[in-house]
Amino acid sequence: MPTLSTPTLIRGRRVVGGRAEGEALVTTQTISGWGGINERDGSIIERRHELVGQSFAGKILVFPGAKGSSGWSAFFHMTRINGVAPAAMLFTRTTTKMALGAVVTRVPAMTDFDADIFESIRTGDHVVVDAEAGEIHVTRARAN
Amino acid sequence: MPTLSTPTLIRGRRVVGGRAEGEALVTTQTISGWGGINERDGSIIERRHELVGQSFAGKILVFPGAKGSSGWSAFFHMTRINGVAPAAMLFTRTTTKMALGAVVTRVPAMTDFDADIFESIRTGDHVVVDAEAGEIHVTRARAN
Amino acid sequence: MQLTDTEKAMRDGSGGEAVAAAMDLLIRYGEALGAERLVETDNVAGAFNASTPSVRKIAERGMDEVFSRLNLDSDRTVEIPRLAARTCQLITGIDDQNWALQGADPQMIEMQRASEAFVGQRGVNLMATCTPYQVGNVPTFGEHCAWMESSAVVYCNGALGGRTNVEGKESTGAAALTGRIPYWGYHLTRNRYGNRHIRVDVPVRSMLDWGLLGYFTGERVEENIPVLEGALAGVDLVTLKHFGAAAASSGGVEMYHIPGHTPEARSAEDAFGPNRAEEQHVYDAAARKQMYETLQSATDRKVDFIMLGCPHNSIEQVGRIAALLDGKRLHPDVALWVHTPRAIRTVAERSGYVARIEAAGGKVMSDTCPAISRRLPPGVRVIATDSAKQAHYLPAIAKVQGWFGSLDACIEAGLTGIWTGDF
Amino acid sequence: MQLTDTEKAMRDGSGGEAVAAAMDLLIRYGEALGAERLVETDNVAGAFNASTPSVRKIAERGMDEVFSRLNLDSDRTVEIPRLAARTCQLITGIDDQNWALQGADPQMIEMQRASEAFVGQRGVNLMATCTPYQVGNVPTFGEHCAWMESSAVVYCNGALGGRTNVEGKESTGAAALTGRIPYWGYHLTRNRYGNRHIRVDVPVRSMLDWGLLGYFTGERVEENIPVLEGALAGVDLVTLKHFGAAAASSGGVEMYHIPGHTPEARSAEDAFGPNRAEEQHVYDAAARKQMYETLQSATDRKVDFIMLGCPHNSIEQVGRIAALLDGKRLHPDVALWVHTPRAIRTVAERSGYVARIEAAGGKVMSDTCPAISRRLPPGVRVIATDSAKQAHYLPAIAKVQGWFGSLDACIEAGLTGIWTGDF
Ligand code: F3S
Ligand code: F3S
Repeated sequence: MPTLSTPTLIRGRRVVGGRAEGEALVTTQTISGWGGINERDGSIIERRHELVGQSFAGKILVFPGAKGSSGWSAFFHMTRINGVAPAAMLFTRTTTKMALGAVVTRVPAMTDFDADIFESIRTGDHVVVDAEAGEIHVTRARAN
Repeated sequence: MPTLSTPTLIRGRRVVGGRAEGEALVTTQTISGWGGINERDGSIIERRHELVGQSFAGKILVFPGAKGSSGWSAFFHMTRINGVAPAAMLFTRTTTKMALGAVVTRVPAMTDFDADIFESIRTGDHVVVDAEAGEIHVTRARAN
Repeated sequence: MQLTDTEKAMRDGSGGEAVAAAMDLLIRYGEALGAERLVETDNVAGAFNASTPSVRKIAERGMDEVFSRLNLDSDRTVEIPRLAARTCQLITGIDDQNWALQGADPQMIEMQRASEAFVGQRGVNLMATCTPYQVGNVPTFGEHCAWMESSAVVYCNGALGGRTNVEGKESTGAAALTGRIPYWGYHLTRNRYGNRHIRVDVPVRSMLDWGLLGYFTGERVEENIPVLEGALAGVDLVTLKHFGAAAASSGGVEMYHIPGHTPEARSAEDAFGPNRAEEQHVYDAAARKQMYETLQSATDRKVDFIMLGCPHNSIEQVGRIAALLDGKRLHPDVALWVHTPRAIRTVAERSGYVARIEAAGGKVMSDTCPAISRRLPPGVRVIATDSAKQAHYLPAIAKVQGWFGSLDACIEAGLTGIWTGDF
Repeated sequence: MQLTDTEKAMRDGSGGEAVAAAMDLLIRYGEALGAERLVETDNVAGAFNASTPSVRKIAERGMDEVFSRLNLDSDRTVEIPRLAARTCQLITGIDDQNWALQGADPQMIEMQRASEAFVGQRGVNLMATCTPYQVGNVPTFGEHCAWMESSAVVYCNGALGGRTNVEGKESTGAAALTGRIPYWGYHLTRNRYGNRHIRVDVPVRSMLDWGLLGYFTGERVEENIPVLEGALAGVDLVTLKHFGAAAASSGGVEMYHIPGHTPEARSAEDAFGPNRAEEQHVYDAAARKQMYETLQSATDRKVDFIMLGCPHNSIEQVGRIAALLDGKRLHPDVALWVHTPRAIRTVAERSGYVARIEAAGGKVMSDTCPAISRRLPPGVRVIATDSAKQAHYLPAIAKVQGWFGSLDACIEAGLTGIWTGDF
């Protein structure tokens, strides 16, 4: 578990390579593309979602994975085109929608972690994603 | 085996009830409806058939059964409408085409015999078909 | 034959006269077969419209009479109500759009349309094709159906795992009114296992390959149930459609198994069930060549007419023809007709395929085919086709010479006017 | 991920730039999944045309760019050649015939048509429906496919025994150019066995019943593979189409088994294979009622719009609606749209169904649907539908209230303007 000073290291599998860092946005609910997000501002729009109204633009998005229609990848692809994609994607359920979506969003993405990322990362924590090395480093935010 | 004087009795299953008698027309080749018979004069028209050119109108037709398209019953149905149906149908292979064709031709018909009808009946023999009783009586023609 | 209380009530008039006549026919038919009972069906495919000269006299007396006499074998004309089962029209006699090109009489197309209005009003879905499974009538696994058309029956049973026998005009009429058909033959699991084995030693992949294999299969196994194993590739709706139609034409195959590719054949063992293969056949290069030669009934290499689409072509097949003809012109002495269901023609028009075929001089035809309609362009003496079934039937029916080969060979002949074939 | 020599050659440019870009995407995608290798596919169903406002700017720069950016995720515009695999267009954004009724901009329909001409030229069969299996694209048992559209995927896998994952716009573009897709997920037999059991204690037979069961199934099993047993009747294409679409909407079901009715389920034991049911769920009268209530998102009983046909209706469903509306008139305040593939509309016109629906004031629509197009008649506040999927999605998308129920309840509401429902 991350403490205030020492980053926690979690290992996982590279899905899309690269390196990114930023503030985490964490949800234990899957996210829909069509009807789930606004691809123009990167916000969650699904009425019953715990993150409704919040934007993942530039955030390290930590979530179980994709839900909903087969247009999922196309919606996240659009967030990149519109400059509001997440900075990285960390997910736990590998599906074709999720994998393709990560690939076409072209942000570092990882899965198959050796720890429970929903326990280890909270919204606001600082996360460094090094997909090439298969590592993420989590620094607990003071407020957390 | 039928002899000149004593009719041979063969038992079988009733397919369409009734009684008929007449001259046998025997073939060991299945008969087609579409492309196989001329429904206006009851003749076999299939080029390679051993009975090509011969008419079954009013005859006791002895054959293995139906071949060819699903319009089989409709073609034999037409022979009845045109007054050139066989007098009865004795066959060995029960199929939906054959059974329906016998039903809509509305002539006595039998199958599942206790003897080989192709051995026991020759073209020209006199045959009495009593489908209700499940019996056929074959009298060998002098020429046979 | 046992009847349920509902069936007895239908027989006794609870559903009206037409239903009673239908049940009477089904009872006589079931007893003729030796069936134990009837089975419920909600999927009927038959021939309900009036589209041939032989029907004209009856049609003049009204469409209730056409149905009563020809679809129910009833001497008394009964009023035909809305059909109980889901029912569709298979192939018909006249192309509703291209009837003039076919040389059909305007009175005949009027009769066909009037009969279609009558049966459409009663719930017959006017697909007008031998391939209802290409137009949305796709039986699910185990679904009890009552279909005419041998190429459709073998597709239903073999490729889809649906269950139907080869029904006739009268039994489908009765099934449509009652939702019943005799529980016999392919409706029973125990009758669906394989009993013949075909070992395929030469690669089979193309449409031509599958048609030749089908023709061989039917010749060897007749009405038995083959299990095919070996160098088989390219299995899909189009190749199985051709394979089954060929096997149903040369023999009377109504069911088959291709382990891994048909739903009742996870393996050969699965396909045979409790049976053993009573006969083994080997399909090798020599057999393939022999089938190819058997399907030729022509000597004159100068070709007048190319028939494509038997059974009716899929959209993908029409697209392939459009691509092959794109930017080219057919030989002036050759007519080329591509047959596809009318519904699929809509997709072909939208995809630009019809325009490309017509620009080359070809025609896209629907609703019927030359073997059924007996109509070809005038003066045709020598045909070529990529269909084993059409090659088997059309020459005798239309009194023409016939070449058979691949689509490429047919297109080549269309462009040059001369048949050179595939070997 | 292992590549064959042919695949390496494609990656390295042997098939041209577009094929190389496609293979590059497939490699990245396959590695993202952790797939061992690719598998050959000759059956791709995706979204290739340009039909939404968001695409307009790209379309102005040409259709090669639309495909390159949106179907290949390529920043560089590559020239799109004829597609390697058999490919069809799923649902699109605008009804080609009724675009004005939808309130679509004439420029948009011109763009859609221009893009269709472009992709049609390259071999995309323009079916324009979420139900390609109703228009002749019927995968055979075991056929490897690459399809978008969750309701089509679950139909392919469950009802037909075909094999596809839920693909996306970009992966289907790549598959169409290369004839390859990652060998992962449902392409492997071991991933297709059931792992959840649903015991059905209340009779399920009608469209309404099957939709409610589907919605329950998806809610309970999410993305797992249910095996359903119990009081199940009326299984056919129409009920399975609705069931699967509902389960794919409430959950993410991509595969299911109904012993005796789906090809990979001769029995429950067969369906589970080496797995055990990790969870058991019971569907009883209380669950059914609860699902019915969950699918309602309306309070106002005065209805403006009836949406029928999600997934797109079969010909038989259109016929049933025509029979229910025959000789009647819809309430003047209610619009009723029946959605069916354009190809099937052809059959519906010929069978007299469209005339009967239009005489009542209804419209038969094709190519799209309100949830996808986001277009409804103007001023609609309260909708009613017989589709669990449409009831799940449309209210949020179109910001309307929604009632859900049987076809009969929907027709009743269409005639009276008031929703009374089924309970
Ligand atoms: S009806 Fe169809 S199967 Fe061939 S003979 Fe005519 S195209
Ligand atoms: S695309 Fe088809 S599945 Fe329903 S939401 Fe639209 S009708």
